[in-house]
Amino acid sequence: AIVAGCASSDPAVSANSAANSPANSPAGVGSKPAAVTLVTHNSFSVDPKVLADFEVANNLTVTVLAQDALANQLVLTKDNPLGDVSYGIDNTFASRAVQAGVFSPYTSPLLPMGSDKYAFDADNSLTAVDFGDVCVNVDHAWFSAKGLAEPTSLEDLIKPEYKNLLVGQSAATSSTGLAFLLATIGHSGVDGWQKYWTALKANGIKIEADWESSYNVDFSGSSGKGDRPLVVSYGSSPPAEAPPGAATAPTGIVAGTCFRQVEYVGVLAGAKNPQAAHKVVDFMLSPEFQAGLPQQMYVYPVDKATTLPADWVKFAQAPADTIALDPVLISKDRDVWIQDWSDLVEG
Amino acid sequence: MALRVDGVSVTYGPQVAVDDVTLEVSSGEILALLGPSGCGKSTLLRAIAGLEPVRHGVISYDATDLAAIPLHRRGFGLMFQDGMLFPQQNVGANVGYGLRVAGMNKADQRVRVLELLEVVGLGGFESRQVATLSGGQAQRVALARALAPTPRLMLLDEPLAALDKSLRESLLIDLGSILRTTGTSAIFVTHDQGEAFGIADSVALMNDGRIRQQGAPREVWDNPVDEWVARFVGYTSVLPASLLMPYLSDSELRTSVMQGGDTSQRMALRPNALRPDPAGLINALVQFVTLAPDHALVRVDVRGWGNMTVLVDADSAVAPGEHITLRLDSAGCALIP
Amino acid sequence: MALRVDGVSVTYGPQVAVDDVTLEVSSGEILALLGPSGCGKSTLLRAIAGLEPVRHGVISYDATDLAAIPLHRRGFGLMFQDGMLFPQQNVGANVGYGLRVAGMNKADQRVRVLELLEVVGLGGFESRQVATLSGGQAQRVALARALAPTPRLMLLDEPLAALDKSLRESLLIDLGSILRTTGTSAIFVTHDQGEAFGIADSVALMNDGRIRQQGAPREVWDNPVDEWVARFVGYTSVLPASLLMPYLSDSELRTSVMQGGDTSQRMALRPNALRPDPAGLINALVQFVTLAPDHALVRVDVRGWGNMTVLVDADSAVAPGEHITLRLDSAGCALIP
Amino acid sequence: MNDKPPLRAHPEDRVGKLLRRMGLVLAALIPLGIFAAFFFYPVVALVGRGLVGPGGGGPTGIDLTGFADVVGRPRFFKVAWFTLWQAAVSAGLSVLLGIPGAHLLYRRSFRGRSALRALVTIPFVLPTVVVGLAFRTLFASSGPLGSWGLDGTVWAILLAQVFLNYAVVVRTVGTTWAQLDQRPEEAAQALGASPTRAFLTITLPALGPAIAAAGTLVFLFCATSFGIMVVLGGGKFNSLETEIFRQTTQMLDLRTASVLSIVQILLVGTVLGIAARIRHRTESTLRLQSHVGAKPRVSAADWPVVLVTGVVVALLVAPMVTLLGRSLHTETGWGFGNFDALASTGDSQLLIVSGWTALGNSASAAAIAAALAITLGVLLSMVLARKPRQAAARRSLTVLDGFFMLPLGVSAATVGFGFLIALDKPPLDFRGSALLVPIAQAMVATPLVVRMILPVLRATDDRLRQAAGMLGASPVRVWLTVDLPIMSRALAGATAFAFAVALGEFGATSFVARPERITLPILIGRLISRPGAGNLGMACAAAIILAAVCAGAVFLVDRSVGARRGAAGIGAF
Ligand SMILES: Nc1ncnc2c1ncn2[C@@H]1O[C@H](COP(=O)(O)OP(=O)(O)OP(=O)(O)O)[C@@H](O)[C@H]1O
Ligand SMILES: Nc1ncnc2c1ncn2[C@@H]1O[C@H](COP(=O)(O)OP(=O)(O)OP(=O)(O)O)[C@@H](O)[C@H]1O
Ligand SMILES: Cc1ncc(C[n+]2csc(CCO)c2C)c(N)n1
Ligand SMILES: [Mg+2]
Ligand SMILES: [Mg+2]
Repeated sequence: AIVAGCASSDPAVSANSAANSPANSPAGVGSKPAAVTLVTHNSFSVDPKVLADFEVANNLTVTVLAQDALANQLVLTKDNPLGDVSYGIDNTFASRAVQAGVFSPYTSPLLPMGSDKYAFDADNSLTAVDFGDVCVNVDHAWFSAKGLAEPTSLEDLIKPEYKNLLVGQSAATSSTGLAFLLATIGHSGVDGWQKYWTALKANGIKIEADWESSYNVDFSGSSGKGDRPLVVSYGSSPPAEAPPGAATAPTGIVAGTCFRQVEYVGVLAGAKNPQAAHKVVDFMLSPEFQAGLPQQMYVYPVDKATTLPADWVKFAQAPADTIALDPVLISKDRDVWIQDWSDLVEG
Repeated sequence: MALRVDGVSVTYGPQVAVDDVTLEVSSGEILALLGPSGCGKSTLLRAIAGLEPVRHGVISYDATDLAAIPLHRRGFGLMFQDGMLFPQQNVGANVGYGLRVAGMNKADQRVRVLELLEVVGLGGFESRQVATLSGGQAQRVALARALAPTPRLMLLDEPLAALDKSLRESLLIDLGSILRTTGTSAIFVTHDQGEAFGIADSVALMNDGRIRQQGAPREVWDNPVDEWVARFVGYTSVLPASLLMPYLSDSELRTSVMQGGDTSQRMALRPNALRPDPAGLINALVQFVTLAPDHALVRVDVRGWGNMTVLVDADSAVAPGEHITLRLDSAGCALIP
Repeated sequence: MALRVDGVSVTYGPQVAVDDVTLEVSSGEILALLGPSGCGKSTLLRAIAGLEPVRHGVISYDATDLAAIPLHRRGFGLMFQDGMLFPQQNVGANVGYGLRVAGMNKADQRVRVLELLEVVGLGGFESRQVATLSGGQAQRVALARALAPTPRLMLLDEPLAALDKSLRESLLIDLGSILRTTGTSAIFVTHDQGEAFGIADSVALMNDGRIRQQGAPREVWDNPVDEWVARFVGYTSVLPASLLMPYLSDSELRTSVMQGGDTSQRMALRPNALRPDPAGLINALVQFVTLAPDHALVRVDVRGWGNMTVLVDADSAVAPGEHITLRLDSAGCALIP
Repeated sequence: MNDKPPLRAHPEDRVGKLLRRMGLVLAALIPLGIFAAFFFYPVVALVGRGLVGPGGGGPTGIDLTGFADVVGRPRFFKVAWFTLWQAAVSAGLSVLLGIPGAHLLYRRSFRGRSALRALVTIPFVLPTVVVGLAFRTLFASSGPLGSWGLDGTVWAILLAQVFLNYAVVVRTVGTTWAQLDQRPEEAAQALGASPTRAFLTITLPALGPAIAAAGTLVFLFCATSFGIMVVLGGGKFNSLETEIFRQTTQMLDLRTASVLSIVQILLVGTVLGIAARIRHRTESTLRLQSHVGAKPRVSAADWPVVLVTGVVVALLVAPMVTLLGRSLHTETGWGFGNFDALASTGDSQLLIVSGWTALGNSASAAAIAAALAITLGVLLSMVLARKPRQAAARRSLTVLDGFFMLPLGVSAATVGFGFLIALDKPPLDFRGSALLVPIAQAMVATPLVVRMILPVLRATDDRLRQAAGMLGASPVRVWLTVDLPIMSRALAGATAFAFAVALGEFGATSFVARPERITLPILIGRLISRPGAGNLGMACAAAIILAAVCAGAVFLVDRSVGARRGAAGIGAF
């Protein structure tokens, strides 16, 4: 009751609060909007107008709960879930939550719009909404100034000419760090990645615990003007570095190093309002929501038909061949990998 | 009977600070409490105030056991030995504290505060910060603060100790008249026996946690119950009465010594018991002379008696090594039972 | 000349607490500083110790200006009026503080601490927490602490105020002999004129920030320089000398009054200046009697003179309303220049 | 005649006695209840999850094998030891540097003192991630102080922690020091002790409880610091806190996390116990005086203190200047573009609310949290300041004292997760409630309030209270007219501090803040985790705003307390 009460007082999120006139309410539902709670991560963002339209159209009040460490929270609270529907869990953590029985399957009628390509499982426990890549980013200016060719693959990164140029993150504490580890595992195989990392380490990779520090301080292509021209970051980072109106971004991605992260939405088992939860899933696959994803959250919409913003077209073409890893495999071995990685690289 | 302290003991851990004390202060009476440093005077006052838990015994006021009455409802005033002014309030606010608490109206408060400051000789000090007061000024503020709410029983712990003689004398008179006109009972601790004499209706002498003697000042001074009391109230020597008998001129005292009949009876002498007298029968050798503003004390050796102290006029010229003769003046003698 | 205070003033904001004071204390001399509450005694001591900035004037010791010497290097001992014991340290540690600072070895420290505690009558107290001391005990610890490092100049602010008479007397004797055997100069503030008389080589009377008179005790008592000093040292009335002349028997005093020749000359009288005498020529009406342990003060009215105080023996029976005759005793008289 | 009514035992005396007793019990029970509900219960619930049943799942009883497992790992000892020593060294350094600062800022007067006091308080509220980045920027080999070679070393961590906590020492020690009677120190000097020696032997022990309190706080902050450890530790330096975070969020290994949490609580508890002992041993009734005349002005003799403080302030200012530089640096040159961008919800649509709205959220949450923390802290201090005669009662107070410090020593992740699983049912159905943010903030601010007020209350001579009681003041009145004024200075300081803490709180808030009610630190955290100079610039601008608001609040409180000192005493005509 407290949740709903507070939510309805805030126009930014529950735009429907004032719009409960009979004219706006579908017949038979009654004038009072139903409440639905969306549990998501701290980076969740939606155009308030788009959300308001959705609420009015469906006579719903959406309460957004943004939480750190989403996967773990969902698992911990599965007996008395925080809300009805959750967005934001990704393929590195999804299977853990699904196995714990956090989600109740739902097949959206809008699936064919492209989401099926990233389907998590046959039951549709989760529905893919968007994806992004974690890639090595490169500072173009640095390489051209040095007259050195930019690396193009993971293999390049262990070559002597690229010694001491890369900064990454700890797989144990950072999600980009983990994604990059998974990329190397996808590339070198479950047996070969340790050899690759040994070489990477010998070639002077610098590891920070967090993305913020490595990108903002060590990377030469960011405003921090650090001394490393290669950084493990998001595929969507380069547009953010382009000054307004620039024709090219000062940074780019090393296409062969990308690991694809898919973000899902799912209906929480034990939802108080599953119907509304289903509507939220549908909403996230809707063209209106999908179109806002690049601007709002720096990710690619799963719906191929979505038109990307101009600077994305210019700077941030999604790499064609990304490294992918079976979520089930990830879920099974991730902890061991992290442990081994930690022993190998940090220990 | 206003205050009754009945078999009261107060202990600090193993140490007994107040030991089975019984005391009475009747309504309107002023009791002076005297005793050496550390004998338990402050502790007794604190116990009566309700600040120190009583180990044994009962303290009652108007026949009401005080144990059940919280200290702020007792209506007693207590002036601490070291003032304990509220550091964050100025002089006026300190003095007016009890009045504010009692809900007196502002204008009356002001009148009373100014009046009391005038009494203690601190007119014009009301807005001074207490940290800037001299020792004696702070003590006077504490006194004024304790007096302001006209408590039914005042407990004063050396209220005038830090003051010079003339101020002490004038304040003593004011204090006495304030207490008497308001019919306030009081117990006050003092080291100054003149002070005790000056305003007390009754004095209690305390030693080692116990009351050794209580009575009217004259009574106590003239008839100390034991050697300790005698010495404490200013008798400088105690000798077997038999030794002094031959020199006693006063018939009354002679008679009472005779009546006692007891050879172990002793007599206490003040410095004024021995007077230089060319016709005196007591031969003494002057050892040294201590001058005071208006008299001198001469330490003499009397064969068979030992060292004695003799009061002489300030201008009488005696010098160490001189032989003088003395007579015994019964005014300075007291028989110890 | 050990200490020289030369034209020193100390101010607190607009208030002048010490006003152009000049004082001298020669080596080994004990100076008693007397004055009413708030007159600036503690402030003067603090200024000499180096705790209060001097507004004007110079304080020097052995001809060295002290201005540049920080207080801890002056080698002066200071006993604060309210003890200022270190609350975190026990009695022994408090007393031994100055010894530790001076780097004395542990064993010697212990010996000296125990010795001093014995002197102040607190043997066995060395491991007591200071918060558990009685007022007088705390004061004695403070005294022992100040004495321990045998400073070259002791500044004592009412060292014996909180003590009973007999303890005060015995401590005064000990204090005097400690100071004299170590040749220590000292300034001590006291409210007890007997005390000042007892050990001081010299007394200084202070009022309103100024030194009104300095000299040997006898000298000051016998020859007060003005009416204020006279009253402060115990003269109870001041009258035109011409009024008293007829009753003066003492030739010396008569002569000096005559020599003065000045009709505006005044004479100060102590209570012992007027003595009940059946043959006396002064007629007085008894107003009231104040008893003290070994004497009585009688307030009388003498026609033309006003109220006078008369010292009588404790046992002489005079009652208010009675007419008595008095004679003038030159021992209690002083001519004011 | 005396017009007092006859003295009779009233029935209400009994009630009064009962009420007084109960009042104390209530004063203890209210905070106890709130802490139980919003701290202990959630933490126990979460830790319990990790220990009940295999893998923290099933209901098959308590499973303690995790301990052997976790404690058996060599990494465990490394991490535990590092946690302890780095926190101890940071606390030691902060105390060492903070004491001269407290002297200069609270015992001396000079122009701009209030401003300087506010300035040194700023670092405390800066989000740790921002601080971490500022230090890395300074120390990175390409940075202004790169030549010092501190990047990636433990020194960077220690310095950043001192940077954050200098104000804790300065303020906690300073507020006590400001009221300390200097005459015992004078007495020591009169006995031949040099000023240094007098300070070391007399003043320092008198400040002991305050120093111990400050040291304890800094130790706790550093033992549980997360942002600094992550940003500056670079994964090489791991503390129990980062390890717990890693186990809960990356490994989803609740069992290990629980074991680590328990270890953390035990270690922290042990240190708290030791600190409480030190505090107790050094505690004594001090002569505290409010409203003494003006403090002496800085003089030539103060040069060592001025020197040390000058160096420290320079070190404090350097990272702040870095931040300021970043906030003013935009893609189009120098200017206030980042601040303007904050005012809108941003081009990126990243911000659901504008910087100003977030600031408003922060301020209102912090105000509620500060009010709550002050209320609870004062209630607790009243109880803890008592000096009962019975040894048993004294011991239980000591335990209680340590108990309420625990919120500072428990991982924010543990508390945050605990909230989620524990506060999900009526009457504690608080998940997602807007009140949860200030409550969470109050849980960490309350111990701070207690630590700042308690030394002053404990040092107050009981006889002052007794004097008031003898003048007829009821216990409540005694408290209002004696205790309250005496602690007013510390209380004002604590209020400013509690507000600052709440303003800057990130850990627990990040678990419970609702998107539309996000606070400025959360907003900063979000901005900083995005690429692009604009976002970083906006994050720095937001941090500057946070700093300015904090400094402003602290400045105002300091000034208002300072101004009151000159006025006539409380209750004067
Ligand atoms: N810090 C201060 N600020 C302002 N006035 C002060 C301060 N300290 C003392 N005074 C005033 O200066 C005068 C002298 O004070 P001092 O303490 O020297 O007096 P004293 O002679 O020692 O008196 P007492 O015998 O009462 O101790 C007093 O009137 C006192 O009120
Ligand atoms: N808190 C305490 N703990 C232990 N002993 C104490 C405590 N308070 C006082 N005492 C001791 O109890 C005895 C009586 O102390 P009290 O203060 O009553 O003495 P007093 O008669 O007032 O002495 P003074 O004239 O010196 O003030 C003293 O020996 C003192 O040391
Ligand atoms: C090393 C270290 N890290 C963080 C903070 C910031 N901080 C401010 S208040 C508070 C208490 C709980 O939020 C904390 C931890 C600090 N001072 N020291
Ligand atoms: Mg006493
Ligand atoms: Mg004085």
